[in-house]
Amino acid sequence: MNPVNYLYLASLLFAIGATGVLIRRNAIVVFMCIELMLNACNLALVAFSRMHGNLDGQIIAFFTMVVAAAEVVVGLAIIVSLFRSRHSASVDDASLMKL
Amino acid sequence: MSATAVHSLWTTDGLSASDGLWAHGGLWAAAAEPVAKIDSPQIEYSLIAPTLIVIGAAVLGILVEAFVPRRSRYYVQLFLSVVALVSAFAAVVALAADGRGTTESGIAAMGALAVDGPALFLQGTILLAGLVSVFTFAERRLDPEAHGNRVDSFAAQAASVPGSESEQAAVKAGFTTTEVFPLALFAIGGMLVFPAANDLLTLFIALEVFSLPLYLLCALARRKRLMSQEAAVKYFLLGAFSSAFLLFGIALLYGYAGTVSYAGIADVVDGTVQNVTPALAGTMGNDALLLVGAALILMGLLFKVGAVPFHMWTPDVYQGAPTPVTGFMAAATKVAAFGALLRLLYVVLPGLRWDWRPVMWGVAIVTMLLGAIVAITQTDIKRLLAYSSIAHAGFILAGVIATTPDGISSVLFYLLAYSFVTIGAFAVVTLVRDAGGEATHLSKWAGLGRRSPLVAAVFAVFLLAFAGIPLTSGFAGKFAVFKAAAEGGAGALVVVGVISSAIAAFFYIRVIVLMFFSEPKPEGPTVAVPSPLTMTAIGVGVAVTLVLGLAPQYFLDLANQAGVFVR
Amino acid sequence: MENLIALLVAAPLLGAVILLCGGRRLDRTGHWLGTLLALGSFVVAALLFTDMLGRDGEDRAMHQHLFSWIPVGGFQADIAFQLDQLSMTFVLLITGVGSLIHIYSIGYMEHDERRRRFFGYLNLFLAAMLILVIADNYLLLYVGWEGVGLASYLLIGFWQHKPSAATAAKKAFLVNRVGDMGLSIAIMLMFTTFGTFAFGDVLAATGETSEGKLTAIGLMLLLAACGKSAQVPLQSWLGDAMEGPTPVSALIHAATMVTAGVYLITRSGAIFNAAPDAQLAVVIVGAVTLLFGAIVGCAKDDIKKALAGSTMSQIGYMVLAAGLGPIGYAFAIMHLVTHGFFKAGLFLGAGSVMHGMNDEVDMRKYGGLRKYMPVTFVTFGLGYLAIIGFPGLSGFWSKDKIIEAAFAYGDGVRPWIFGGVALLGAGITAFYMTRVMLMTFFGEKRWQPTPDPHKEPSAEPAADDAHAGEMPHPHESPKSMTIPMIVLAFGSVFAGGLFSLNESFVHWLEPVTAFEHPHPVISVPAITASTMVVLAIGVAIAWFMYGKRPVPVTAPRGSVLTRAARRDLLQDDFNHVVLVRGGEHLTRSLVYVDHTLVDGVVNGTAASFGGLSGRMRKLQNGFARSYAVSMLGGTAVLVAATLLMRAV
Amino acid sequence: MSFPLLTATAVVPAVGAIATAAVPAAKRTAAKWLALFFSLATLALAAVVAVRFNTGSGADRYQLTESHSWIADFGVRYELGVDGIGVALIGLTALLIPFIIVAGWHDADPQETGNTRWRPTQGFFALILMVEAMVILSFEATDVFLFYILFEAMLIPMYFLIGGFGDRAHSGSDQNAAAQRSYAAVKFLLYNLVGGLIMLAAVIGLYVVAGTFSLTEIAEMRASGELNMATNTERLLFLGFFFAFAVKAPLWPLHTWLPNAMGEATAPVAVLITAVVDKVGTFAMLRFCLGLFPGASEWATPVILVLALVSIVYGALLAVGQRDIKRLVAYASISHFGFIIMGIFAMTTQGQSGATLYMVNHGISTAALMLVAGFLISRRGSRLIADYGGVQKAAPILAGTFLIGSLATLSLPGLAPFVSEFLVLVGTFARYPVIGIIATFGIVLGALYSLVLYQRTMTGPVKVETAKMPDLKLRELLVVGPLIVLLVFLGVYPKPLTDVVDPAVGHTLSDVYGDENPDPEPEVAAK
Repeated sequence: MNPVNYLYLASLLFAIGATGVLIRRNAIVVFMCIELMLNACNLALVAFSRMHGNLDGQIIAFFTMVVAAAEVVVGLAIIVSLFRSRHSASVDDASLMKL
Repeated sequence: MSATAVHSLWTTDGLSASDGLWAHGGLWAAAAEPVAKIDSPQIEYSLIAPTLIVIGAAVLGILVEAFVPRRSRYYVQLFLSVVALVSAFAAVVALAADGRGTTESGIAAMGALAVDGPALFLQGTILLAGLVSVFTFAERRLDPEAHGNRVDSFAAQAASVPGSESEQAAVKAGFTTTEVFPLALFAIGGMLVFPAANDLLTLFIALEVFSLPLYLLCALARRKRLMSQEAAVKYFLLGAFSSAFLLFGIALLYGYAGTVSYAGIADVVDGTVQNVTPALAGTMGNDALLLVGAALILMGLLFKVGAVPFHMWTPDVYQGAPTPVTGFMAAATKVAAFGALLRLLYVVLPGLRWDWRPVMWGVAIVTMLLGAIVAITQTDIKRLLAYSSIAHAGFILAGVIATTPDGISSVLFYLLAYSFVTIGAFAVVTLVRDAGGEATHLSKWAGLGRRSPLVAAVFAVFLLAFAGIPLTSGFAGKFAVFKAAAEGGAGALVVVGVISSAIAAFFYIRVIVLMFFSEPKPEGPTVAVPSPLTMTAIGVGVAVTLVLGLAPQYFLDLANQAGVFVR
Repeated sequence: MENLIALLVAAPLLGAVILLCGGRRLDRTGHWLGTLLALGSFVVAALLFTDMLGRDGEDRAMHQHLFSWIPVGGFQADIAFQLDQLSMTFVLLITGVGSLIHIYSIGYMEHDERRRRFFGYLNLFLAAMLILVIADNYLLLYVGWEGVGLASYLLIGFWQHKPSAATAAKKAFLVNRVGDMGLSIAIMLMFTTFGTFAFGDVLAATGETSEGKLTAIGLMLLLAACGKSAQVPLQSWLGDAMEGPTPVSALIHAATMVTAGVYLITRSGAIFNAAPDAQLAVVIVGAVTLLFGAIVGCAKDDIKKALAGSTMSQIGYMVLAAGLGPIGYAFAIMHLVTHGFFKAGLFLGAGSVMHGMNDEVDMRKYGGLRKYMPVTFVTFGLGYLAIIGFPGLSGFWSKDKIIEAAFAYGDGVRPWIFGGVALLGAGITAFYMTRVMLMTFFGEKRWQPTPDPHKEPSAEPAADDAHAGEMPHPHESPKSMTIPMIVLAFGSVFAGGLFSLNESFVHWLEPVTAFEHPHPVISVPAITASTMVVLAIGVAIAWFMYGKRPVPVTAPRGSVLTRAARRDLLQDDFNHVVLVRGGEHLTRSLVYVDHTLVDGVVNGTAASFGGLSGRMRKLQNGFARSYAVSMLGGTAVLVAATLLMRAV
Repeated sequence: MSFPLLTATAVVPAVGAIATAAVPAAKRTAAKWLALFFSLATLALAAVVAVRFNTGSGADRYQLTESHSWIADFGVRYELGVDGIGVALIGLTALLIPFIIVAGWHDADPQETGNTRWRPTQGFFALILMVEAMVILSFEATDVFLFYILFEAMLIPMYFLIGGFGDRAHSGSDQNAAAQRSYAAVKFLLYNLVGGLIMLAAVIGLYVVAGTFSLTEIAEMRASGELNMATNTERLLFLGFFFAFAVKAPLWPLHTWLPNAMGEATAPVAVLITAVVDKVGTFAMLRFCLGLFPGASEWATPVILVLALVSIVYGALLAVGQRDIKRLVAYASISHFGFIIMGIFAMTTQGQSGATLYMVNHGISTAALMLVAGFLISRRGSRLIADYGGVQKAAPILAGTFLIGSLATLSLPGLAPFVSEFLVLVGTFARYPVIGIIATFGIVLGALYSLVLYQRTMTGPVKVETAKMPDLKLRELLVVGPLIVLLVFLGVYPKPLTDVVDPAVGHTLSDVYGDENPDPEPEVAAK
């Protein structure tokens, strides 16, 4: 299969993730959409790694997973504490500060 | 300046150290033959000592949290942090004295980090800013004592729900979130790496390493917890969102060049690359990969510096975060992010400058103007400073655009000047308090000059420095940046910069008017008398502001010497 | 001897400084000091005069260079004096009449608490006037020129608490300033044309430039003269200037300062001689003013204003004469001197009358005063005869010569027009002066009780709240007042004859002003005869109107011309409507423009930034997702722009 | 190395400022005397500068020079030197400050007592001395950057002086006094800051073109033809500089900050603004606009002259229309600044000498008028002209000094301003006759506003409020008296001043015209 197709797929996934961030209210879902974007990146990296015949892309993909995991730790902690204070995980509810 | 001490981590062809390595396509060339021998990676520990010290101290700090009794944690953590930052700074100075920033600059840790002038200069700046910020973190005299315990700006127990019984219990028990110190150290560690990162992976990791602790720190305010948490959520989601873009940009650039090393990409971009594999030949022809990738990486960095239109997190996060954290973020993050941006543009993408310069022109202009204009109508001092930081990001971008050695050194100088003013200003904000904690609404600052002339005067000095009035560091920095921009052919940018400076002056002056010429309100805020920690922070801010304003030559020399990137 | 010249100025200047800075200590003695210094200046003048007489006509000019004043590049102004025959004439007139009026004022101002200051101002005036006439360059002349303006301003407005006096003072200064503009421009023109503005250099070099330039300079000098000498169109201030104390009117607004314009034109004779167009303008101005002043003088009931009109008219004669060129200069100056005597005498007489009548100025409320104030009557009467040109008295000698010269001006219709005007003026002069004489000293008493000053401020409130509501008790004035009047009356009677003896005055001035005998279009005896006829007619008409018939206490409505003349021929109304009202509108609208437009643009810019800011901050709506939209949009733009750059 | 005299003239007031500011709150009077002492010491030093200054024909253009490296990276040196124009203006500044201090002796006495941390008096006098230091140094700077820094930095103390120590008198406006005052202060600062920032762009541009900020070096480069400045660049840079100076000076239509600032500030501070600080603007036009960009200056002359002319007439007309005494003086100053700028750009010896003299004389005359006006206002508590009348009856000395101030403002011959005004007019007329003639109308309008002011306040029936008005006190007399003496002296004998100024003007004009005679030759050759 043409390696470019992987790239298209990655872009599509990335776009889906980005759209999700924009349209979903629930912080958890938004966060998962971001994870989706990261995974789209991983796909692209791995595809390019294969194209170029070196391992750099794959290594980065591993790092990305670790980073994503770390983000989950931090992100969930924050989201959960917000949820406990507000009894809502809606991103839109968190709009005290504006203008 | 070619890479001299570069070793590959996973080599397959037995080449251990070769300039030709880059031609093969990167750090981790694909394994084609059975492994004969594994070379251990070569890490120049002395060269990356500053980072190691800080990160090591941060890890130690975690252990302290685990094993040291609650009572003494604060002192141990503070001591540890200060020692770590000071010794890291000493290490930076030692490296600089070794000529690592000038003649001996080079690449360390298998090409992952650059040890050159800008890196050392910015690391030094970040460490000093971090040190001063840690002082403000450690301040425990501003709030009245709660149940006989001194309290700082951070929540007693981050996990407890605001206003709940568990929170009250935590307060009563005298809990304090001493985790902020290791968190800050982690963030500083990441920031040290960020401007020194010499490949895209290190860049990404460094970004995450300093961002994640900051997200947490934002959520830890003792007062106004809801706003604090909201700031953290916004910062986190948007930060993660932007880093996804950055990562996608990295992927595309990697796809284009087949390598993530800065020098390697630059070679491909410039077309000076040798040994073009067929795959590389195919992707090299695809400029879209390069351009889109570069644009996405730029976007990730512009988010961190708070450039328009990626600035929207700034006011909310600056307002909601605990003020010491805001000061730290505003100063250190900006330094680190601009360092990374500089390196990216000057090392990786100089071949593309005819593409990115116009775009950055646009960003700089919009950033300067929007920051200045929107700030006019702000009513909260922290938000006002946030917009001011946006405008300043625009000014610094003007220097970045110069694409001359002067451009680099002027940005370095500006960052040094700006970071101390910022920390100082936010430190002053922590002093002005009423029953609800910090009195950040501007109307409460009315007549401050009558009640506390000294505090008001100090704040006025910072504001004047922000406004770029001569004899303050702000002026020297602005002049350096604008001069570089003008010499780099961006005269129009200078004019826009000057206009937005004028607009910006309006709101700085508005605050001064308010402090000095308005009648004090009867139920106005009080000015807390801080401990020597905050006093030091403010004092250092004032001193740097005036020294850099009156006799900036030494620091300009320093920035000039440091103004060359290794490649 | 030449070193004494500066002393002329120094004495009164010293007096002014001492009196004005000395404080209350000098209240008792100040007036004596002022008078002494004025007399001292007169003595110096007399010494210089005798010295001058001892020399030949051509060598009489004396010079004294004090110091370099403004040396800037080619612009070299010096403080230097030149005392020639022309200046000497003025110096004697100024110090002489000035001293007399100082003496007169001792009595006249006796009850005024600010007498010391009054004498200070008088001394200041003398100093400035002397600078004016002995300066050796136009710029220093300008100093004196403005200096007398200042003194005039201070003295007209001496009774500052009266709004009318303050306004009149301001008006006088302002109108004079318009004239001063002319003098400034003239000096600038001289500097650019000749590279200098010293009398000697400029007047010697008139042949080396174009007539156009000289005409321009001449017209500018004429403008200056019009301002200072109250000539049409800048005459309007003189009538109002009568708000000042009467000695001031006598000294400044009759005898000396107002004649400065004549001095200027005569001094600049060389320029005018080479610029016939400018001369014509001078003549026209003189002729018009001559009639204008005379007509105004006919209608005024205020004795001082009537005299002021007369002054205007007489100076018109002088200006007319000065415009005639070498045939007229000497006569202009001669009339100036004789006029100085009789007009000062008339004013002092008027002051004496007012002094006796509780400061009443309305002639309709006088009548029959000759019995009560005999000295005043006689001296005033002699002055009256002199001014109408009664044969043998001073005015006859000087005015007749001017009429003759006017009939000798140019060719074609010019001599007829200007000669005719001068002749007509003599008739009107006779009319209005007779009217003044009759209304004041003859007829029945029409005295009225003094009005309450608090209700209707009278013109001269001096020391007199005590007189409110009382009938006046006319009495002769004290010696200090009558003696100067008598001295001046002598001058009025004999000066003209003395000057005309062997044409001594003409010869005296000839080295300075040059002289040509006029050749009138009709014979001299015919002119003299017709002057006598016109004079007689004027007197007769006046006698019919005011001597034979009783004078009503309230003025009848009168003809259109009378009413117009009472209002200074509507010139003030014109000024009021066009200049004052127009100016007010202009400034008011400019204030508005400054506030709304000039300031408004800036404030508007600031406000629009504020508005923009207010709108832009709404973008920051607090929703993280919309921030993400902005970031995504920004990224899209960034990517698109980068790609676009490559495409372009 | 010789004694750094020029630095000392600036350091002494700066040290004085710090010392004054450090005086404890209770020792208010001591602070005043301290400030006065330092200002007098500065005056003495300025006198030494004037004496040491060589006016001989072969003397250097810039004398008493000092030069030290400062910010090498920006090409900036700490370079000082004075020419005659500088000497005159340093003298003016050093002279006026003691009077300003004495006149403002009680202006900053605190209204509230008990607040031991609030030390307005100390601040007031310290700020004045600070301004003095900066102004003097700016007259001495021969480095463009150094000048620029001072030009901008002096805004800050001025700003606090205007906004922090306002006139407490009633101004006839409904707005609350504090709001008006801070509006005035902000307006002052923003106008000047905008001007300064635009100049900053030009300063940077100059560096890009010339590579140095030193006036002397640039002059040498120009002389040797090394300076490679395109015509359009030169014009743009000129405009950048000129704009800032035109705001400061101020020139129509950039003038509207001045009436507000002068109206709201106390009278001594108003004097400081218009008599001292604004002179930096006109001074800089002479030294920097003409010195750095002679070609562009000539190019812009017609427009500038017209603007100056508009200023003259417009300022005077608006002065007539004012209801507030201090605003009236402010508009009169605008008119006078029009004369100064006209004299500078007439580019003749007389014009520029006149303009320089005008700066000095306007300083003294405005100081005299404004300070007396301040004394008057402090007695009645109102700035409205309509609230006065008949003052001369109650306070004849006050009225007399006020009259002399007014007469100086209308440039009466015999008083100093006449000399300068006439020189400006002659200088302008020589090259631009029409403009010269129109400007002459200014002398009529000048008389109008001066005398209207005097008439409405001092003459007329005595008002109840003014009937018991005390006359000038000794302190006030000590302020006004010397100024009046000076006005008379410089009006009668301005030669010491012209001797100092003329060579400097010659140098400035030779920047523009080279060795040609700058003045139009008279038609008839002098004998």
